[in-house]
Amino acid sequence: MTALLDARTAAEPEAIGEIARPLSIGERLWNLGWLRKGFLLALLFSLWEWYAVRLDNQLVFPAFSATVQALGDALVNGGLVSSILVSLKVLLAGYGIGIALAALLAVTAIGTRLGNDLLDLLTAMFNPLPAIALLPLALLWFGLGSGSIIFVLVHAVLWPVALNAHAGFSGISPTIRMVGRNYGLTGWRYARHILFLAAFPSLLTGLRTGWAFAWRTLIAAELVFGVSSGSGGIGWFIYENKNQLEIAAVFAGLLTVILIGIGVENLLFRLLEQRTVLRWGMKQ
Amino acid sequence: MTALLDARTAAEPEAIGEIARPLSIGERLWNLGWLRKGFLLALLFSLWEWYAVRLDNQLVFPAFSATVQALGDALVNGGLVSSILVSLKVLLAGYGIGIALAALLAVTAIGTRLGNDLLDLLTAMFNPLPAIALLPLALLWFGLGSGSIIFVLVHAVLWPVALNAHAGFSGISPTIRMVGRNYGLTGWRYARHILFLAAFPSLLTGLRTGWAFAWRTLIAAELVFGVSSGSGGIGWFIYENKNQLEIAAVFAGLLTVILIGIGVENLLFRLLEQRTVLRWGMKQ
Amino acid sequence: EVRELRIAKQYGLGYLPLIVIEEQRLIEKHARAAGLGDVKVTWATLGGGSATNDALLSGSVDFIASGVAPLIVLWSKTGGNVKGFAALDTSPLYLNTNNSAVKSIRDFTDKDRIALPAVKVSIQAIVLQMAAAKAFGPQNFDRLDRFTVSMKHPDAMAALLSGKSEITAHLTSPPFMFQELDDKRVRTVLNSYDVLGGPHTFNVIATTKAFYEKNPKLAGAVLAALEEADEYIRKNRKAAAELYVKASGTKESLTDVLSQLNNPALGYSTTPVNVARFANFMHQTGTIKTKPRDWKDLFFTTVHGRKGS
Amino acid sequence: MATAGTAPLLAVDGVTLQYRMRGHLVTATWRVSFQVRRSERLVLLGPSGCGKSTLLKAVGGYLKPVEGSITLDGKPVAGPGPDRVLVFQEFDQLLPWKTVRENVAFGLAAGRGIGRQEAVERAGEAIRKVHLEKFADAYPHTLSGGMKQRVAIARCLAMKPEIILMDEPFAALDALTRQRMQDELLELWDQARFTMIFVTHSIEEALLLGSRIIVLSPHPGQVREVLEVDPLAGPGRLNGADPEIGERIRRALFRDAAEYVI
Amino acid sequence: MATAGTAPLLAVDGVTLQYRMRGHLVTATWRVSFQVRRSERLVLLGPSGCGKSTLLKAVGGYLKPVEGSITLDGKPVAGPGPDRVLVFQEFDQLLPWKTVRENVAFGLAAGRGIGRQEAVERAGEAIRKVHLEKFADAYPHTLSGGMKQRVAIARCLAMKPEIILMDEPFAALDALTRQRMQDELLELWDQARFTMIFVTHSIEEALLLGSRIIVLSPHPGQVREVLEVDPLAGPGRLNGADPEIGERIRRALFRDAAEYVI
Ligand SMILES: Nc1ncnc2c1ncn2[C@@H]1O[C@H](COP(=O)(O)OP(=O)(O)OP(=O)(O)O)[C@@H](O)[C@H]1O
Ligand SMILES: Nc1ncnc2c1ncn2[C@@H]1O[C@H](COP(=O)(O)OP(=O)(O)OP(=O)(O)O)[C@@H](O)[C@H]1O
Ligand SMILES: O=[N+]([O-])[O-]
Ligand SMILES: [Mg+2]
Ligand SMILES: [Mg+2]
Repeated sequence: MTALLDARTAAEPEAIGEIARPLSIGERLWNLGWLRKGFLLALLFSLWEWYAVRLDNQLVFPAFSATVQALGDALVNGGLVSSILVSLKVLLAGYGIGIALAALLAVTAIGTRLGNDLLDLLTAMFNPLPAIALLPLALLWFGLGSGSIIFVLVHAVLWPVALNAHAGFSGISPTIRMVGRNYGLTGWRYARHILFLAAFPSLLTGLRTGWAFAWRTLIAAELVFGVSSGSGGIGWFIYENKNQLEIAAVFAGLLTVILIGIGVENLLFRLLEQRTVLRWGMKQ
Repeated sequence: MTALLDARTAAEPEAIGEIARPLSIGERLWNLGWLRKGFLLALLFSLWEWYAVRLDNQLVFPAFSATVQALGDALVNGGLVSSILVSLKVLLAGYGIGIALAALLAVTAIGTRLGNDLLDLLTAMFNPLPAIALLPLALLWFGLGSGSIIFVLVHAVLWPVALNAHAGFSGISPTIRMVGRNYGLTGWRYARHILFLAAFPSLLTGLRTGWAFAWRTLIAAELVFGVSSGSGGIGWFIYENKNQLEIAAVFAGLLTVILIGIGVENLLFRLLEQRTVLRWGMKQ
Repeated sequence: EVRELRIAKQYGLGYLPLIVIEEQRLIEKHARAAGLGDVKVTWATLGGGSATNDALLSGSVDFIASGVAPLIVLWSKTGGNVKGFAALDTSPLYLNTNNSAVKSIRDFTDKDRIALPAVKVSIQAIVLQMAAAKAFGPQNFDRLDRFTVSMKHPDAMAALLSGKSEITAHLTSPPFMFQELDDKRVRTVLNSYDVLGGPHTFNVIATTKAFYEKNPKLAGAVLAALEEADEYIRKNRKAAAELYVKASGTKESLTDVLSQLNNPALGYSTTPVNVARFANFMHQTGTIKTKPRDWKDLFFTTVHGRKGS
Repeated sequence: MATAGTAPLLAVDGVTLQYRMRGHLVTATWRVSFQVRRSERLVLLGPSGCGKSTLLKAVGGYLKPVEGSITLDGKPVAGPGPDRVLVFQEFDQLLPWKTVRENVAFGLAAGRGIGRQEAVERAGEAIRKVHLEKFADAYPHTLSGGMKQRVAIARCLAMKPEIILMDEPFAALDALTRQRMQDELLELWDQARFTMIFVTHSIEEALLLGSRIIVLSPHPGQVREVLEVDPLAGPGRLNGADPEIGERIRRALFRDAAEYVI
Repeated sequence: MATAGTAPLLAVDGVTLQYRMRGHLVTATWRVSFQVRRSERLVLLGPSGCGKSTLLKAVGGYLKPVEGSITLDGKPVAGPGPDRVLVFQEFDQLLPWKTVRENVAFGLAAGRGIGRQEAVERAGEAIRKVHLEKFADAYPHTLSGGMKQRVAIARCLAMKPEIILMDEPFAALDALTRQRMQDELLELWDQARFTMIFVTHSIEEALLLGSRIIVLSPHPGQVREVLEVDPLAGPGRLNGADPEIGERIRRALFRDAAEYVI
């Protein structure tokens, strides 16, 4: 983009160019985010291995190596792949619905005083309730199966996302709000074109928190709701193996969750962040 | 504060004063936040009562009136008061430690690139893990009892709070950061005087989310860690009553959580918000 | 009568008859024989007793498999609207310990912790209270309660076997109690059969009065299926073990499963045994408010003709 | 105060504006009245903190007067709308998630209902007028203060609203750029004859751009002086402004500061 | 370029400043060199976007040159510090969680290590100097643009730093307030003889305040002209600035725009 380098400059316009400070190989490697993270990850896994070996209690805390082996096993023979797919399907449904409802609630809350009170109240009431509290209602309304799990997931996602969205909306600079209104934008158009974008840093945090809590809840809920028609998810995989004291497999299930978490963070959220708030200078 | 009304004004300075538009009684009542919220709350509770009566299945979803009665009973005879105290004590410990660690992590992350990567990685890895995943380690390190529960609570609080804190820090306007640095502030002094205050709206959201998840986790954890009978908290109270199919008492336990939630939201967070970000114009 | 039957089972070898029924489609077969045509049977496996209760009470399933003690609580709290339909299995429960100083339940001290699935209302908790009443006198039935800790079987087993936790004893059921005994440090200090003076039912099948009364033929088909499955297991131990290993996806070896099935203390029968003893004890200690007249009070008429107790 | 002839487009009548704070009120303007005729270029002059921005926001529809009324074409102003486009005093008025071009085009598309394609074209034109064509694809946070304000000006002018409300739009610009922008504005006015309220603190700028100048008193703002710059003279480069009117403005502005009367 | 005599306090030597963006670089200034002697009042003049703010931030220690060096008292500038206090161009430079008084006092307490009590007192004094005593207990978001900037100026002056770096501090002020602030500043300089780099876009202001004036070229900024306003004349009210120097500045600034050469 040397086009940006204006030709109107006083002397020797050609001379004005990119000045790259030479970086040492070490610096250049260190600048690679995935390398730094890979390094940290290797460190954490080594720590795990070392501690487990020192502890020498495979029934409580199996070694990383044993876990990886169990993971390989489970992926090849143990049906872990299908468990992952089952879990992901339910998870995405719950996550999606939760986000949509959160958006609706937050937009209502920013638009009307009663909506604001309602969000305040509902969040204060329901956010601290554990998923098990919803179990009876979930069963009443959705019966056994993924309907109930999705319901519980929505509960896990909805409140933190709505909280972050609402806080994000409320923190938008008055000038930006006024600019939005100046275009005659109201209701959903105003929300879509102004609120959601101006509050994007907060929304991202909400999405991240919601994602994590959807996982936590999914795994817990799959134990409670069990399996019907033979297709359990990762939670059930963990539960079954725990019952058989296949602790390495249990940790393989958890490692799966961890790896999916790292993947989603780096391939989805981080990328999204880079293409939005970082590019827009809304975050350093 | 008529002192603000400058005497330098052109004509009749005495005439310049407060012009209060007269409000109707209805408007004035509607302006009272607690009245609006009380109204909404009454509405929600009526809805509960109505639905439960229509459903007529006290073992799955007892009526609000039955729940209130069970709550009164439990408060007077059932030892709910001591359960509340036990829970609150553990909760506050976990919440406090979680927040402190989150602050440490977030400050490190904002200060160094490796710290940033570490926070990214740890959050992506651990945030999606359910509390049960920590069970073996908790038992190993802290044994039965509140130590383990606190450990699990810290896990519940730490990641969402750190996530919000870090997002808040990253979103601080460059000008404010530069002003802070201009005073020669670095390290913890910089964090304390600039970062924490400039990111306060995000921190508040983090504290709210963390608080809610501490509760959720506490209740779940008290079941899992099965405190030796006698000294249990609200989670234990719910669990015991659920096992004995005293469903009204179960809902009384949940109602307690809801009421504490409303209380903390309105007496703590809302007040804090009013005295900080709202007064500072950082939130509308 | 309904065209679809929904049954919730739990995890483990105790539910083997249900697995046989599911795999061999025995209910479908007997329903057809009873002239009900094609009945669809839906199976769910749930992770715990509390979820099972909720599933039945919310109308999400028609039959559940449940422990004896939770059934008694259900019966009491619903005023008899939920009752046992048939017994499922007979099995002893062992109290295992890794503390060499403990020879009998009298030797537990404040340093010991006894893990069991749910204090007060699990069958394990009742057995322990019954043992305490025997050892220390009826009024001291809860003397050991302060040593008890609620833990899921696998967690408790891992804790006991690791030998480094506060958990020094575990009152548990198959297969965990056998697996624990594979460790040389672990011994049994209490057997529930000794406490009750003989075998007792461990799990039962339960349903609601409404369902039972509205679907008499289907109930008959379920009972017939249960009987056939029990018969099948008795006669084809090996095949039943193979079926279990295949259907449950367990990693236990066939030999292990078979040796458990061959244990004479374990059995599968629809006849309730010693259920009234539990109910009476639970009434004495105040865990339930109503006292059943006899064991038949706790069950539908399906099994009233048996020599139960 | 209304001059005979055309009916006023905008009537500000006895308007008091207040900010309600916890525990007290801040009065920004006190019973301010003036009228703006169609195609008039009204300049507001006044000391820092006297309520110029507040007044402009009230005309924009963002603030309701606690006393008095603001009517547009006879109808009370109910809220903000794209018929009155504001250039704010603040530097953060660009949408950070849009490039310079998108910022300008979005105003056209959202506020004026112009098709995407045409909006982008007209945006390009407006950006050229403020000499930012090299930065058309840059995001606002990479612009200097003056560049940001020029984008806001381009956005406003491109929208061709009935009424333009500008709050010290040129304050962050250097002398040359400022002169260019002033010329651009007058040229545009010559073509489109929009109505404009323009806040500035430069007396020279007021004389150059205004067809009428209102001088406000210090906080809380009241109308102190209304000066008609002969509108018939039309816009055009007043080389070193009319000294007599300049003198009157200075007297009105500096009345409270004896030592500064020039 | 250095004038003989006292050693320069600040030396900017061949400084190129760049912003690294995704995919490309933006060069803000190109090989800029100048020196500032102790107690000098250097004014930076230049077109919008030419890199004045960037240069000031580099001197403040917020940006590292990609080429060249900035040395203070012979030592390279390593980072920001309270010896060089900046008044930023942006309106959001006050800490929103502190009142006007606290903002000023905090600068003194944190940056200068002055005790709470004394800091508050000195803050009150500074606030009086910018005529905001009535708003001492107001929070920044309740202030007008010009009022905010005056608080920032008060904060900077109260801190009495060795070097003052001001980025268009008076741009949002009306003529009277501006004049007052200019006088205040010169008076203070007379007492404290601090060193100052002052960015402005007003030629009059440059002539009034500067002991030396540097004119920068358009983007990317290069030094185009250095004008020594006779420093021996000292500060004082230049009624209608030296016409000859003004002319030279105008020529330097307007060189690229033939139609505007005045
Ligand atoms: N959001 C607000 N809340 C409370 N008071 C405010 C707010 N905005 C402005 N004020 C007060 O209203 C008065 C007028 O402010 P306004 O911004 O209209 O002044 P102004 O004439 O535009 O000044 P400037 O030339 O400095 O921009 C000031 O006393 C200010 O303190
Ligand atoms: N944060 C940033 N990221 C990328 N580029 C920037 C950034 N800040 C400024 N620039 C670019 O650097 C150049 C110089 O900007 P700077 O703010 O220093 O100009 P300025 O001389 O202060 O202008 P003005 O008088 O308008 O304030 C501009 O081209 C601008 O686009
Ligand atoms: O901004 N002024 O140059 O007045
Ligand atoms: Mg203003
Ligand atoms: Mg600048």
